[in-house]
Amino acid sequence: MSTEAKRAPAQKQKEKGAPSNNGADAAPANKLAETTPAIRLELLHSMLLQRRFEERCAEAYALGKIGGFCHLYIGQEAISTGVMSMIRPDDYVITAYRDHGQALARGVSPRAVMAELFGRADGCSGGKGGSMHIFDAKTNFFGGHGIVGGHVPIAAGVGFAIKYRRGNQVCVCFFGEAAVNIGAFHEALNMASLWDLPVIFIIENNRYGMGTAISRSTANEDVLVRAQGYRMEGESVDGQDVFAVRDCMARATERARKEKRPTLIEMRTYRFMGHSMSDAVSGTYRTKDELEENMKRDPILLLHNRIFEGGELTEGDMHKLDDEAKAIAQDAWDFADASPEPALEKLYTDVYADTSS
Amino acid sequence: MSTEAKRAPAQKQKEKGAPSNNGADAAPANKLAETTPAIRLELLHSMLLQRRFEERCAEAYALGKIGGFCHLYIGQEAISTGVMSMIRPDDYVITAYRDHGQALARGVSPRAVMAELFGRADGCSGGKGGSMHIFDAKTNFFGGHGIVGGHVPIAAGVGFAIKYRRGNQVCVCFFGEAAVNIGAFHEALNMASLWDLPVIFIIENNRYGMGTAISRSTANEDVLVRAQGYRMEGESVDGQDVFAVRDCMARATERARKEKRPTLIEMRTYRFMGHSMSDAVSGTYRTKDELEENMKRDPILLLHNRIFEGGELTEGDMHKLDDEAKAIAQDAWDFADASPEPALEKLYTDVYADTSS
Amino acid sequence: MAVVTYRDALTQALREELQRDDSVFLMGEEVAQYNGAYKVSKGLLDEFGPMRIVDTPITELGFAGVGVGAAMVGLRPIVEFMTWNFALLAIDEVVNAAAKMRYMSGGQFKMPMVFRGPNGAALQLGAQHSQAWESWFAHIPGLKVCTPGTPADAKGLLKAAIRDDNPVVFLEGEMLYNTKGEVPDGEHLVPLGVADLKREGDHCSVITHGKMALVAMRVADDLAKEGINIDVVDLRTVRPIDVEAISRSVQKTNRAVVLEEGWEICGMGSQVVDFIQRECFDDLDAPVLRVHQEDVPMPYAKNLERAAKPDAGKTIAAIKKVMYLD
Amino acid sequence: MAVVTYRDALTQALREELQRDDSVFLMGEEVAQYNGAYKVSKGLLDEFGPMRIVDTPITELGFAGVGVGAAMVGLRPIVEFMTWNFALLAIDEVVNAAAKMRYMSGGQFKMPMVFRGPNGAALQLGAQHSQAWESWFAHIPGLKVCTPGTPADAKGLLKAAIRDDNPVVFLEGEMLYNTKGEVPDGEHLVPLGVADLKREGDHCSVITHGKMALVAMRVADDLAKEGINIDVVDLRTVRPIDVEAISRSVQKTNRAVVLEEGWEICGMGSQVVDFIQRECFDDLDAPVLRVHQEDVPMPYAKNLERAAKPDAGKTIAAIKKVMYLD
Ligand SMILES: Cc1ncc(C[n+]2csc(CCOP(=O)(O)OP(=O)(O)O)c2C)c(N)n1
Ligand SMILES: Cc1ncc(C[n+]2csc(CCOP(=O)(O)OP(=O)(O)O)c2C)c(N)n1
Ligand SMILES: [Mg+2]
Ligand SMILES: [Mg+2]
Repeated sequence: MSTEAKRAPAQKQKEKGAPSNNGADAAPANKLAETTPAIRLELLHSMLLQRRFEERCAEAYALGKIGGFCHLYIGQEAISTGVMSMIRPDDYVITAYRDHGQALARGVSPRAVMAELFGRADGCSGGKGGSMHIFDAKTNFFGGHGIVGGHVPIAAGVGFAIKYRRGNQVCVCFFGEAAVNIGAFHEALNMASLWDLPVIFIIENNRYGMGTAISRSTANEDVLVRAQGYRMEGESVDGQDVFAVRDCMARATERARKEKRPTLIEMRTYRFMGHSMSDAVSGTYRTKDELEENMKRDPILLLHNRIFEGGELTEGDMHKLDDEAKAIAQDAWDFADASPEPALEKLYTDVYADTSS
Repeated sequence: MSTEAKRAPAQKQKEKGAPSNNGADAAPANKLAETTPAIRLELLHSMLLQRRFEERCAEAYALGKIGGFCHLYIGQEAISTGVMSMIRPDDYVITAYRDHGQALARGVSPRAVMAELFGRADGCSGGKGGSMHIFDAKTNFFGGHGIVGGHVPIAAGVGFAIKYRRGNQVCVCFFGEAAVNIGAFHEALNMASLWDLPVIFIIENNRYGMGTAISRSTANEDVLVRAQGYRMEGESVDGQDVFAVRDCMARATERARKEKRPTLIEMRTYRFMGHSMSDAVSGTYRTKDELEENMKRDPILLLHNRIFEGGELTEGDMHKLDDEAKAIAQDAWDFADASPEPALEKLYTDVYADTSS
Repeated sequence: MAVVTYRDALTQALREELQRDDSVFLMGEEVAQYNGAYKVSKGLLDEFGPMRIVDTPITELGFAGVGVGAAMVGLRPIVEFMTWNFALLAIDEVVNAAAKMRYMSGGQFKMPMVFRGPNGAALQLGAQHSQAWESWFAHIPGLKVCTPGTPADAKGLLKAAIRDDNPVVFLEGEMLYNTKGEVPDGEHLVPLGVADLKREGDHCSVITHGKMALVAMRVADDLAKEGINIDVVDLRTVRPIDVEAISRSVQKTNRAVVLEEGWEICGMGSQVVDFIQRECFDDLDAPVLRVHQEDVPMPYAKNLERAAKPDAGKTIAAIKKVMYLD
Repeated sequence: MAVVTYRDALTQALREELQRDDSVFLMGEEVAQYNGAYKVSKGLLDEFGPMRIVDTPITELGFAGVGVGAAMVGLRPIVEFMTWNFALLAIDEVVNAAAKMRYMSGGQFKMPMVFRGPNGAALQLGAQHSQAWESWFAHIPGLKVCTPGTPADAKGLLKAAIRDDNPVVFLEGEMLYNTKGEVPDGEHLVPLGVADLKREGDHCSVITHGKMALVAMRVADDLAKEGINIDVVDLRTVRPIDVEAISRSVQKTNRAVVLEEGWEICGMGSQVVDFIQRECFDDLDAPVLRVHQEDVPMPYAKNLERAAKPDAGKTIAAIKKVMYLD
């Protein structure tokens, strides 16, 4: 099986029956009942891939093959998968440092991501970026940013450029619930609404910013009020349910493409791992009980169960899908491991672009 | 008449019957009907003083006696006067660069303010601050800040210190409506609410930030929604009516002292002059007609008319009050003009405090 | 050659580049309807419309980030800071985003953008409004930093900066906008990173940039009357910096004074001194001296402000000192 | 003398000063319940309670401003930045407010506050998380800037910084937290602005600060085996800077290498060079050389990161070069 041929469902789906770029696209099917079995399997595949890939990341980190800060996305995969499955290849995605899952769901090559994490020449950024800075221009994956909130105005800028060029793409911007307290968020949302920019701001509310519960950092947790503060539409959805994610993305993309208006969405989720590989999974700030309770709502399990109940998935299918995901992750590992360190002279390249004008 | 003896009404009032510091203060009278004639005259006096003083500032600026940026407060005096008349001497005040009126209303010596504007040794900051940086530790007047929004977190810090020391003072923080778009505002309001800080945030909404109308800078002009975004009480009042200002300040100070909660208040007002002395009064961004229409609601005129209607003020009284205000402004001018330039060795002082420990 | 003001030279550069390339746009506070706080964008809204001349809220961090995002998509934003003092709020987007995006993406993105506005002290604007930031920005790899001192350089460098595929920090002199000078007719470009020898002399080199280039030229004229002839090396761009031009001059004169508007410690001048002592160690007949703002926040009072600023008198004193004339 | 880690030395300093003066408090992200991202504040919440050990939202600009306001009222805030990389967002409050408040109020306010946290690169944290900012902060009059390299200096300087009535930027080394060293028992204070001669030798001066002090000491030990003996001048505080200590050393050795963690252009090292060439012009037998981070944003890959950083090898090469040994 060629693992490079494996692409995220969003990509596949779009390549087959890509909606035309004329502004009159019908919203893609989103509710469970409206999806075809094939799409449902692709969603499951996408989430499994992220999970298996990141489990290997944890292993690689322990072995010292990955260094620095490494923030795993495990537990939140329904969001990346749901969101990416509802946007087009020519749309834009930008996110924070917890970026592996989103990159994979977007269709960035698992090999290139793993090689980047290993700091190798074949990494998507040639090994210069690392875990927090996954970039992939080909899939309009605009990073991978390490300063909390710093990329939120950048998303507004991408939206500005779309409007400037009279395009009908959207820009999807992911950040954590703790980022809503930072000035950059506020400034960006005001401009996005004021200027009617096609940006979908997605708060992945996993309830903690490092060790700080949202109630200890945020005076008003109600995201809808915040959205109103910028005269913006807001929604809050169950981020563990990939169909709920898709459903609200259908409305948000429609709003962005047709009405040219931004949306602020809270996706309620939970992080199953520590903040980064250097932090404890539970401890003073959250109990093991709370963690276990939340792990019962594992998004992969939820999706699996729903498809399984529908009868269109056998245990055998599930194993096959899972084996595929593992194989891709293994292939990515092997690829990364075989990739050389960047040549030393690369240290000095890419600081400046050559300007020929 | 000794002009130094003239103090802002707030100060006088408080010195006479200063409410005790035990947290059980009755809210001072605020509505027109509840004020005594003496208080009403003091309010008028305070506003007249600011007006006459700043008219002289404009003159001094034209003569080159005042340099740099000089932002006049003319048209907004009911706010400073109303607010200061409702707080105590041990409360704190902090504001932006449009600070002369507030300083005078707070009871900062007109001589010291004018000398500061003239850049002289007897200025409240020894001539080092200038128009945008009026500071007066004696009256807890904490500046005079030139970076839009920069002082809003500082106000939260003052509120934090009050809470830390278990005081029952309040900190009043003034800023323009354009400042609500900047990150510092957002960050400060979140903390103030989260931590129950006794800060009263006052938006002086004069409808323009330099040449930009609020509708062109702010996605949602409704301040109450913004306040809710931080789970904070909000009010919007007519800032040209000194009694309306006092009335809402009564609620806000009560809330701060008793409930230890912050308030966000929008005071609707209008700036009668250009943004600063270097800008045109009207032009592309606002019409002369609009300006004239708004000048009909001159806060001094409004107060004068109401007292006059009540029959307790004669034309003669009014002239006397006005002459007094002019005399104080003249005295301040003369004082400033006679004050020497700072000694050259002062250039190097006040960079660091000596630490003896 | 027409004689135009520094302000008009900048406006010409903006207009020509806006006309030349419709991916160029200008955004910032008061740039459109108000014609710019310092009128550099006068008339541009009328000519190019509100999508290309964009008024922003007071949101320095935010709109700097908007510029970054637009540049990533391939537009060529010009982000105006009303003054560079306010850009401290935006510095994270300039340094952590604009300057590093290309590197940390392994060269996947170009960042063709200009951050521009007035830098340095004007008159009596006080401590928060009178700061010269070139030394800070020059510190950062990934940025280019221009500091034009004359109308011709302002126009030529701004055009080149807009065409450059990298983030350029463009520092204009608030006190220079009304100064006049000859600007070549027709297309006029000044390459980034090339110093200009603005006066020639054998006795001493004065190395400077930005607003201080004017002071240095005045000093040259004054000293010429006393028979002292100095080289005035105007760096024009402080990153990349034209080390060769500095060396050439100092190897000729054997003495140098470095003149800058900002503070001493870790100022541009210290870096120039470092280059000189490394490149011209055996050529130097005296230590290099520096002239800069006194090590204090800028005071408001006229006399104190005057005393705080670098000026012709201090520069002449330094020149005479390195020439052992006093 | 007890041997303690740099981390514990800092914790001791915090605890002692919190005990000594109840106007001292600590605020920042994760400092309380989480015991600090780098565990420097471990145990302090339990001992001093939530009013004095304060967890903040992710709001660097905002909580830096809260510190400024609290200092104006007379408290003595210690503001922790989880790392100094994030402090770029807060720089306006540090520079425009904290550093200038006293001056622009004509001396009416003291600003007794400390901004502290880890500075500089750790391991493979990439471009946005690996920056050394001492050169920027040293540029600003009104600030003091500490860069302790050892546990003893960390403790002594932090205690002195907390007692100082001025805003102190306190830059800890992220890679130093686990390093160990002797710390004097009992009250231990290190005055701000006094360098420490950490090794003595006649052949060359290495002037350094912060994390690089360790590298310099290692270099000294290595070179001693080759018979080369160097002075290691650890500045400890880069503003104010101990020019006399630098001169004293260079006048003895006649050669100098300046070693720093950050970037070259307008780096601390350039300022040290400037002082040396002014104060020791006739003493120098060779140009002063500098060792610093390569002029690139920090790359992630292990080998590139290693190549980007200053290290013992580069320092030894520079020393041998100024000694004309190669
Ligand atoms: C401006 C800034 N401050 C602090 C940090 C350190 N930091 C990294 S992630 C993080 C928590 C962010 O939480 P949240 O936004 O909820 O996202 P999550 O990690 O939960 O996905 C913090 C404090 C940072 N990277 N940037
Ligand atoms: C951060 C920052 N950006 C820009 C400026 C320039 N500036 C000074 S005042 C002002 C307008 C502020 O308007 P508003 O907040 O409504 O207050 P007003 O002047 O109307 O009292 C601007 C843009 C500044 N001082 N600080
Ligand atoms: Mg979170
Ligand atoms: Mg306004």
